[in-house]
Amino acid sequence: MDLFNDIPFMVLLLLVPLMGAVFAAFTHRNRNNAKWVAIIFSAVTLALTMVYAYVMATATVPYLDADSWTWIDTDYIVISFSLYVDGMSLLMMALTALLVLVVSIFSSSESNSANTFFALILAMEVGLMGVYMAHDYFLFYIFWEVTLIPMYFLISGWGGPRRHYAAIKFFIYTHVASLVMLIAIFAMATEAAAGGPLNFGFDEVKLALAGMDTFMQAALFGMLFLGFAAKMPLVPFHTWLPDAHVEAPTAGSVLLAGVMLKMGSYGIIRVCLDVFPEGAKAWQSAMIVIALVAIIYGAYACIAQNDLKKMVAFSSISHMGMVLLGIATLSSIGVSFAIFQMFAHGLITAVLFMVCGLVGHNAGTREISLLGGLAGKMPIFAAFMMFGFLASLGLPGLVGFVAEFGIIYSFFEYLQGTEYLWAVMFALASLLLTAGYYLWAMQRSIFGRETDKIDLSHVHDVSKPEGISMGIVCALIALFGLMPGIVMKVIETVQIAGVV
Amino acid sequence: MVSFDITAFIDYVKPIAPHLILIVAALLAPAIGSRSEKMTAVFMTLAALSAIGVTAYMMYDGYTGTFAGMYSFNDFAGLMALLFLTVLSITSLMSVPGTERRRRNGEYFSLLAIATVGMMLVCSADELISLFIGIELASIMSFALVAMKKNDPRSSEAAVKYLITGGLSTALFIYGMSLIYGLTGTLNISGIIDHLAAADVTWSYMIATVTLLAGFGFKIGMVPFHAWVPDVYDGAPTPVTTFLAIGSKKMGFVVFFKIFLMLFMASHLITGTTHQLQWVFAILAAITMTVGNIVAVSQTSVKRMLAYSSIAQAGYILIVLPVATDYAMMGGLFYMIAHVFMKGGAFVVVAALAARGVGENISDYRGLSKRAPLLAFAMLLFLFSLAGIPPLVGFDAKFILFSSALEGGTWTWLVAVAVINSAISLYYYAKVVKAMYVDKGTTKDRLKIHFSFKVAVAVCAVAVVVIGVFPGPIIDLCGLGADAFLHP
Amino acid sequence: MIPIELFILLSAMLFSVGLIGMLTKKNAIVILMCIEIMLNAANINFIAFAATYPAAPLAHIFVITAITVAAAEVGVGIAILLHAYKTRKTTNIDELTSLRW
Amino acid sequence: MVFGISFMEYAWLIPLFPVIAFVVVGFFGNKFKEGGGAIAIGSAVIAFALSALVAYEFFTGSGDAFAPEPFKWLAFGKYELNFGIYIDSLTCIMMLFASFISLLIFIYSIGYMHGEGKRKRRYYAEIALFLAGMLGLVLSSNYFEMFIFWEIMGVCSYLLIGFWAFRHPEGDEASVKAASAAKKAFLVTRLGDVCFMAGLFVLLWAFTSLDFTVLFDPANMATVDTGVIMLGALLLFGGVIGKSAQFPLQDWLPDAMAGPTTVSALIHAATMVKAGVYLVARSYPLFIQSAEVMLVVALIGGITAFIAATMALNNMNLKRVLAYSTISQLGYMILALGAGGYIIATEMAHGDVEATVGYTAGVFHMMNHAFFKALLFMCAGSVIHAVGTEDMRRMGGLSKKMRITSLTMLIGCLSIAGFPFLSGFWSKDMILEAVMEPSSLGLEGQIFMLLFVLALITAFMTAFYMFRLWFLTFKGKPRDASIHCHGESPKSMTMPLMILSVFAVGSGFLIFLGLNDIITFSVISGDFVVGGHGHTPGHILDAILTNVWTYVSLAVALIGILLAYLIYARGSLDPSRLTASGKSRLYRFLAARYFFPQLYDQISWKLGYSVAKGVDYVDKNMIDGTVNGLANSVVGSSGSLRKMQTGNVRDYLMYMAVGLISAVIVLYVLVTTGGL
Repeated sequence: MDLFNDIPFMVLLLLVPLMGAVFAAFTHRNRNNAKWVAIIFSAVTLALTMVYAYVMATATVPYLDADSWTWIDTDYIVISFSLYVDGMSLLMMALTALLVLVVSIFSSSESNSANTFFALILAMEVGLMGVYMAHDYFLFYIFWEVTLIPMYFLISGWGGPRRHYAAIKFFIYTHVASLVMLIAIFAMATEAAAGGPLNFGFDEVKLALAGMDTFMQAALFGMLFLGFAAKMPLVPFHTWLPDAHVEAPTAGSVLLAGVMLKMGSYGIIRVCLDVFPEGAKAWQSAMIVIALVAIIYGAYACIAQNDLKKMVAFSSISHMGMVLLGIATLSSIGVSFAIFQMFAHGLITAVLFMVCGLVGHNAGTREISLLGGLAGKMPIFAAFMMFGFLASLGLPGLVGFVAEFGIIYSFFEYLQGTEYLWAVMFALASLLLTAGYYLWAMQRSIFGRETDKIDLSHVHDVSKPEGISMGIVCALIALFGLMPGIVMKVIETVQIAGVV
Repeated sequence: MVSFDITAFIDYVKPIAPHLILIVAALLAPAIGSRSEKMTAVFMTLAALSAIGVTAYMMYDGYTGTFAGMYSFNDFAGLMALLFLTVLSITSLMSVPGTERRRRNGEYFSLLAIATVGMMLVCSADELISLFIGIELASIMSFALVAMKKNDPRSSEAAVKYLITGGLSTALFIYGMSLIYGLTGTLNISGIIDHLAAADVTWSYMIATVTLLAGFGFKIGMVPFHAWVPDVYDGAPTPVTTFLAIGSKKMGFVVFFKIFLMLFMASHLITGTTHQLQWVFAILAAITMTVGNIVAVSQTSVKRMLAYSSIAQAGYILIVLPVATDYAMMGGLFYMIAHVFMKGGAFVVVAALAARGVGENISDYRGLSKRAPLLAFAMLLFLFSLAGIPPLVGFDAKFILFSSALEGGTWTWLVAVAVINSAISLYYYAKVVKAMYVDKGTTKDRLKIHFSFKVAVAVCAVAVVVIGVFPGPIIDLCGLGADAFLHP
Repeated sequence: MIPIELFILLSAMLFSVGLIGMLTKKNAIVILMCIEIMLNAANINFIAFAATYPAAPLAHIFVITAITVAAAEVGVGIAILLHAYKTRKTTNIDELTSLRW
Repeated sequence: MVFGISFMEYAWLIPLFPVIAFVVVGFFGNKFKEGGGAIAIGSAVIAFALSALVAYEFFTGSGDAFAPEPFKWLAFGKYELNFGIYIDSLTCIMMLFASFISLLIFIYSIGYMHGEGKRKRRYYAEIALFLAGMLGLVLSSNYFEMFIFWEIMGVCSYLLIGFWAFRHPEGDEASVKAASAAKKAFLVTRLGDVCFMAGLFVLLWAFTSLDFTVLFDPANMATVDTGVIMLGALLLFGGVIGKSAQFPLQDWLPDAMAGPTTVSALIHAATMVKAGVYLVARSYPLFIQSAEVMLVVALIGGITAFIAATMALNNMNLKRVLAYSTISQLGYMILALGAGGYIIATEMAHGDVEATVGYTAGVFHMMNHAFFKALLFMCAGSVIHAVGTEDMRRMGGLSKKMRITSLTMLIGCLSIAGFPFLSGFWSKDMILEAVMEPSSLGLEGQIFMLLFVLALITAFMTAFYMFRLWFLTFKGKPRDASIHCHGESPKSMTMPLMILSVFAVGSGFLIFLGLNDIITFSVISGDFVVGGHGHTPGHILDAILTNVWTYVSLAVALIGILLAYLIYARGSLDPSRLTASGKSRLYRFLAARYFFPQLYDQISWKLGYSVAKGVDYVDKNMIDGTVNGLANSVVGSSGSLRKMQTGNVRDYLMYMAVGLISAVIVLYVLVTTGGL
């Protein structure tokens, strides 16, 4: 449709949530206006994203859009406000837009400084959208860091009892990782500039570094990888995550696990693989080992957790390990399914964290040992929890299964003809462990004896906004699980240099 | 008959025209001050602004010239003059509500103006003598300024400490200058550079340069010559602290650039290798930023924390010296400009709060976001900018400065140290932010902030954001300055 | 003619005396005097070197300037010490340690 | 073509109706009477009717497998995963009996689940999905699709076994047990599923497709290394072991009795566990590529049949005994399929042309078992419904109060025990014959001889424990006064019993009415057709009636029945004499299920929780400890560095002097060494 073709979608997708954030911030603190501002603006953003997706799908070159404005043009440094959207970006943006809307609905009963709360959520959306669109390292880094601040405030302002510790740990830990990445970006730009002005454009840097020798590629790949790995997060750079999640408010957790972690894997695919194909090969084995360690380690850590939310947090580590496993195969199948898994995990983990938030809020505790038999009092909640857990453990017919099947298959294919075929067992074993901890947690929390350790007399079931928000995501989980082709069609168009 | 040629006279004094404006203002200030302190402050601000206008016009005009063979005006001097004049206007603005000084005294503004003149003279000095005069002018005025809180024992203690350590620094660099003169036989700075760049590093060379280094290192708060900084910043009246932090420190850097940066670049041209002093500077830079940041972590007073953070920031700017490229010089200038607004803004906020009886401890800032939302938000911007969070100016500054250091690969480790420090710094900045935004305060009373503070804060906040988002023009300006400085 | 090394030695000794005095004395006024000694060490250097570089007479100007500046500095310094004495009743710098850490 | 419509084209509707029922009941069930039970039943009726039409169309057609162009579900790289339908005789039989028995169970549920209140909605939704899963599985045109339905059934069984995982009518203890049983069922079968998935990987990699039409094409098969196929087949069989509760993963099934009895009937008779057997039958073309695989299959089947039967001997729980018997009978089926496949595999290698009855026997027994096991479970359900306990020691003398139930259950017992001319008799003897067939083949022949002996002993034990069950329940005097029998169950429950008992008696005769032609498997090897036809009804009858082993097995079964009668009905033999009053080691060994539960627990504890605790320790203390340690060291050094700022200006001067001197020294070192 020509109607939509002239709309500057990319800029609007940054501006609309930004405007929303400003509006929300200026609504009255004690009235309920902020949530409507948040819901409306995030809904508009989502609608824009959907229209944009439609426009991109019907474009002559499907799923590819780029635009660039000169921003800083000096003798020493050249930076452009460069945006670029391909299938992977689009998916992540759609996920962001969706989850922001969902958490806005979910948290609509938030009454503690609601204006700031929703402003932060929308500000977060700006940052996330920016990260997934930026095509200039300067811009990319800016948005990357911008996401930290709202999250820091969300955790430290609306979090649990140890929120200050968790928030500052999150902030500094991920900031350090970003800075490591920043050094790598400097090094890349300096290397690419070769004495001329530093140009931070993705394409310019990639072009200039094309003939770089393997050692330098591997070194820069390693530094960037370190930055991204802490974001994903991969073992052993993960310890900020469980703390952050345990203390974060539900909206924060959903966005953190749903889309923020994906920034790491997005970066690995977009930057590491694309710019340093040789470096990727040099790091391939290491990446595989790290991925497997993360998968197994995360799953085992889940088993030992007593806090439901902490368990879900560790499960994120395990599942993001799965993403890296797909990436590490350096095959188009692996990377495609890694992107798929990013999308799938974003949806699933949103439900999981909403469920955890609900149990914490409604039952007053998330300690599994204090819970039990909740399904009797909260049947709808139990159904959502079961759905989320089953989706996360890779139940066929739901979106998580497709991703895991594809990733493990790509890994299996990669191992063919090597003597390490047995390594696929670790990936498969994780499926079993994952099922184990989820089922065990359900057995102890919602099934069995109705707990007498907490007062269940005032416990109520899922409220309407909560049900709607979780229902939307659950429906999508089932939809994309049954028809993964929709997503795959988008992913197929993604072109990454280091992938065969 | 001696005819007085007015145009010839104007041409003659044109290189020091901005200075003259300030000197005249300084002479008039006590007269006005006896009537109304508020008026003096406004007068001094206007004087600074008019000097800014003159300087800007001269730069726009592309004017270069030399006064008495001692002071030359070029883009660099103009840029730095603009910087110091901005500092002066911010300081004057925040001195309007003189709650920290009991008596009306216009001489306070005179001292500020004269100190600024001294700093500006340093920037345009071509000779060691003019350099020395400029430094001493600024220093002696600063000694007096620190003692301005007349009945406050802390103020006088700070002044004593500043005086004694400052005296030692004066003695050190003047002794160093004498040795340099002995080595080179000239007091002209470019002559000295030419001599030193070609000379072998002998014992006297070493002692001469190191005493200079120590003497000027004192000014910028370089570790281990930094120990006065926290005490003096803490004890001095907050406007003076601001002046010292964002003004007189820059003067120290200008001297470093004039002598050492030029020396390194000249020596690099001749020998093609890294000068040994560059390593000394690199080590000192690393130590400076590390000590500054680490000690800042455990501070409970905002002012003192900002003082340590000043030390750390000086450590970052010191990166320019070992790297010694055009790009690094530009980055250093950019960082100094950024520092004026972010650190200046932070101090203005502290002063504004102190003026309304809010203490200087971090715990006193609890719940500030409810009591003074805009001020708290501005403080948040300044602190995050200092921490290097995009898209604020502090980030751009670090981005440029750190990225400059990677060329050649020699100083990558220094960037790594800087980056780790930057992460540590986030901790103590965030502590204040947390107190303001997350913690619940004991009271929710709104704070009425004086108008002139508002103006000063607004100027700084706007600068922090606007330059942060559109650094291009300032980068160009710094590039011009660096070019004029390095390739006269 | 007296060899220049002796002048340098003298100035170095003066400088050291001043430095050591600064490090060991407690009375602020004595410390100010030590600073003066160190400044004078530099002045001696200038004059001595000026003799070897007759082509560059600016050194004398430097010395005169330095003396003037030192006088100003001492003036301000004494004022500050008086001020301190007024508020703290001491010029012993070991007792001026309320600003620390 | 029926009514001019090709129903085979629309076979995909068969699982769709139960899915629709699942959605409708799941969301709106409470708006209907009985929690939407009628909708579930309706969907089963439609599914059965459609199945019948499709089957009719198929059997009147050419007999070639019907596999229309599948829907391209997901394409990646050179691979394609499809969704489609694949109809052959096996599919038809499976979907017919699955939908039919499910339909009966659904109807039975109306009575059995009447008292469940609002939870009925959940129940009917889940069993509808369960049925959909089974029908989807049998109609699948490829392994991937099959795997999806396989897992859907798995999750349904999880939900249904755990139906009473909270607010159990018998109290909290039972809830806890149900929750644990559900988890165990899911996890143990998931272990098999993971193998299945690995098998999918192997096959997908080897064939670049998982469609049966591609995989079973001899031309494609020839291009793939036999070892790869063997690996794939073994991994698929791993899935079977989990799903069909074969040794060593059999232990989840007895625990799964924690669910409602209808669910047990559904799982054991019509769906779920049959899926495993179906998978073996479906994958015959792959499995027969290697005799070794078939030997493994037969061995696992034989061992399972035997040990499960032994466990049933001394169990006192009505449903558990039936559960063990299910495992045992599944073992039989697997054994038959394995033995038959072994013959085909070796014959293909040698080029001999000979018929085998193994495939037919296995599938035939699966069908018969579906009927009589459904009957048995529903009878047991009727009993439990009436007396409110599953403990046989507290029952007794129920035949007077529950005439229909006791009579139909007797028919079921006779059938499973292999009483002549009931359905179980025919299929069991065919199995024994099938196991006997390869026993003439060298070394492996001896293994099959052993398996045959095991199967024979199993037949004896089956007869014994089934009648032990029947006598304990229905004969003698009531042993527990506190148990009050409500009398016969309602019509909705007894009707299905009577219908099923007809089938339990008569389904065996189908083999003489053309079923033998339908259940055949043949493969073309070189110029020969191996396996397939040659079993005319007369041949089968002849083979069974003239075979001496038929009479031996019959005698063995009769002895078993007699023994049970003597011990539990007449009381002339005291069982405690045999078991040393339950204290003998063997007795305890059997009662403890060969210590399998402990083994599972130990493994999951050691490999799961202990390692997890270790990981958690490492995470908290080492990894996070390092992070916090770094942070603390910064804060700590801050605290100490800060003390340098003493406030005394003389110290400051000292720092400056020291700094000056050190700077000179550093510079000197740098100069003399020529820089770093």
